[in-house]
Amino acid sequence: MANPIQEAIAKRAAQELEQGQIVNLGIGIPTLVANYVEHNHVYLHTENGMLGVEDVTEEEIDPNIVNAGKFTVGEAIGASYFDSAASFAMIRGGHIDVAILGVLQVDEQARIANWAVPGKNIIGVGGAMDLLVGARKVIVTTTHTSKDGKSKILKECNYPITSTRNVDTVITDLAVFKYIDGQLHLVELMPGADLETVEANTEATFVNSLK
Amino acid sequence: MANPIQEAIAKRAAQELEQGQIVNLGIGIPTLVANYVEHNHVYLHTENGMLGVEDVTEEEIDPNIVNAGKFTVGEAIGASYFDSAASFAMIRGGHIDVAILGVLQVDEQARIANWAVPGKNIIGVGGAMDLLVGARKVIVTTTHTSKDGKSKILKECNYPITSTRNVDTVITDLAVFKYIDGQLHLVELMPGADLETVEANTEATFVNSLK
Amino acid sequence: MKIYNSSEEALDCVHTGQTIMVGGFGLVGGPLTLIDTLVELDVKDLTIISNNLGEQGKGLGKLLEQNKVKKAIGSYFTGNRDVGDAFQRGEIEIELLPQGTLSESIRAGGAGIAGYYTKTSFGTDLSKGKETKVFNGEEYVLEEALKADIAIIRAYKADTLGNLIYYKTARNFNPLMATAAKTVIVEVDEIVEAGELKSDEIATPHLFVDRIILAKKILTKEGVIEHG
Amino acid sequence: MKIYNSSEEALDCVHTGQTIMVGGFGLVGGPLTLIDTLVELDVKDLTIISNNLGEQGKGLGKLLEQNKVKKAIGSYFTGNRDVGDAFQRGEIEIELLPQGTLSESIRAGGAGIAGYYTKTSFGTDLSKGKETKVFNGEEYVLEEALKADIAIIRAYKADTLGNLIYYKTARNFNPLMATAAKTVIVEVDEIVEAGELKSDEIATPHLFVDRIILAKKILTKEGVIEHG
Repeated sequence: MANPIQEAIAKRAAQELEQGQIVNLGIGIPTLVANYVEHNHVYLHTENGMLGVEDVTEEEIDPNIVNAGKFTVGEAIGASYFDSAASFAMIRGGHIDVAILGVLQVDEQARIANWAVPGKNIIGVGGAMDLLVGARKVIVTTTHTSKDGKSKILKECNYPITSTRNVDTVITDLAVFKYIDGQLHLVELMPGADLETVEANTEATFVNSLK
Repeated sequence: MANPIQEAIAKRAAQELEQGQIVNLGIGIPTLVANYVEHNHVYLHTENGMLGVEDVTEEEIDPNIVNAGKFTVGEAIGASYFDSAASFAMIRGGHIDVAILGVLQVDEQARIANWAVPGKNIIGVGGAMDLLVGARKVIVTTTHTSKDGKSKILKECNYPITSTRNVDTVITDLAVFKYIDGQLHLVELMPGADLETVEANTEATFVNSLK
Repeated sequence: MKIYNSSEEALDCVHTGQTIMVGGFGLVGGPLTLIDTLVELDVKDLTIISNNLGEQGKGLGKLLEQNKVKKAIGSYFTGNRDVGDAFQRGEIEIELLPQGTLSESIRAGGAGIAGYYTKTSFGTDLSKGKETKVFNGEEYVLEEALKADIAIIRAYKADTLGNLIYYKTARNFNPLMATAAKTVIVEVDEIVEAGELKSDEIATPHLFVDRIILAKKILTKEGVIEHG
Repeated sequence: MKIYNSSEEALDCVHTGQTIMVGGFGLVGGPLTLIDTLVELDVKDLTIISNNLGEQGKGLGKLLEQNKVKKAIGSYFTGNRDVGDAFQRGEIEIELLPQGTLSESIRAGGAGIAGYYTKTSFGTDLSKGKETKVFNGEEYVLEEALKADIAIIRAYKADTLGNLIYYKTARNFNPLMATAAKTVIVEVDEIVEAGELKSDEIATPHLFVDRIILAKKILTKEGVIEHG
């Protein structure tokens, strides 16, 4: 079970989704978004080769139906399967309406870093770069600060960026930002958060667009 | 029903095929090759998207099963269907053992012309160029001379060439040539033909390799 | 995805100047109902991407007859002499592509690939003016992706979500074109409930499909017949 | 195509220095029987093309442990820290590709496409040193095809001709790798008579397949079990 902070972020991200959209959920917090999506509201795509991801009960588990995080999932009515090249053709070709991704850092141009940490011995990228260039809309989810209290919303990413593309929406445990006309706009405070906390924990310059 | 000359060429071409090969037959004389192939000897591929082409009886005709010439064909046991991109991926990717193609001209480098006639108002190329670059072996079939008696085996093609690739075997109503080490070799006379007739009707220089 | 009652309504998004992909290899797999409606529309200056352009005065050939075609991109116009004639008279532009390049470029258009290198057509008249590049000592031609505003295609069955399956060689260009156009309009022989098509068998997942109609023209052994 | 009785015989064509593609996304769709035999072979200096490289000491991870891997080309080695460690020590080369680029490059290898332009990775560390080109005002990266000497893959069912179908998300890289290697070796859950697989449903036509064995290791809810 994920922690309440992650659940709150996932729940808020789910509210961004519109009826009938094709949505790809990344590993981590984004995976939890599935728990807050109403049945038949959106269609979940997973880049390992499936459209129509659904929750699965313990009894129904099929070990050969997994999502991009290699967790077993269920098959919605009308689901389909395809090979990895076809799956990424959908992604790069602009056929995915929304990608929700986890990030390590976001900068004030809404560029993200989520695949490599300098000095760390972990080598992997998966589908992150493809989703960033291909999805019509990208929403990223993250805790606002790292475990040692440093802001993840930076002036400039100091980890390697995942794409030159600017994401559309950033959702953290403290706030929701939209990237509009070249600037990050604070559009919403998460429940329990206040402006001072957001300001204190955000290195990036942003426009206060709270209503 | 095709004429006996075409049938003889097709019959001879069929003898070039080996057990288990994947074979693509072009429009015209090559289509007739199917009549001389033993059951289960080879697997016929057609570039519009089918592996496992077979003869069809009048009663069994399905209008949605056609070959590259848009003629209805039958479905062999174990046949499969695929889209045009997948079909040409097989061709370009080197997965077709033999292509048998009709030609308008062949030159002494065994390059062929079979898609355009200068001054003629017909615009089309189809799969010819792909088959030439992709098939492991290319056999071409043609009458040795045009209707007005001119040689089709030329020093150099004067119609636009189909590929810079040299074909492997040329089969006409008079002779069989193989292209070996940069030269056309006459390896066989067709039934009823003699060397003098072949020489008189062949503009291209060739090596006499008759045994 | 929406199911439409008529091909007229399904084609209400077609406008002058658009690029339209049309599936099928001759009559086989062609969206015969949609083509018949398309040729009746009051639009012009179309760019048509299709393997062939019908026959003289038939199918897409009618569009040409009515001077509605600005440019044709395809592989085999041999079956319609009007194409060559119109080209000679300077009435239409023609982009002739090898069939493998035509199909691969459409796939590329749908797959976010801007261009690719193929050996096909290297050293021939069809690669004149195209960039080339050497890979492992062999020469390749750069070909660019094809995309369209509209694709009209034929499938065998659709489910109510818009998933499609195809039938035998009627598949041809249809699944490719389904990926490469902004609006994808499909005519099908049959519409079934979601869940009735096997998940491993679906050839075109519903995310590609915008509009569906039931076919009113079906290709049979006896030719094209009206239906329903 | 030939059906083999054992994975040892089916893999007798594997030699030192070869490039080997291995299907699967983690355990799902992995050729588990063939991998277990592969790691026992007396070969080295292999280039492995696979999305990931097993886990520490498991599956393909064993090959690495035994110093048989010269180079790994893949997208997600995160699950096996040995990969990063071996790379740091200079024991293996790594080519890290975005997952879409990995799969597209394998498809290209099988399809006679030498290279292609994708937006993916433009402006990031992963496109350093790669050619770029502008199409319609947008920057693309040139990626080259991947091919192999051997592909070992998993399918669900084969027929006696070698036609294959796949099961659910166990499909992943398998049909792509089936097109891109000189020798394609497949393990399947079941072999049926030719004609038993529906012609419109066959995902890999038999022309791609060289050798088939029946799987002895199957992924179940309870983990990987021996079978047969």
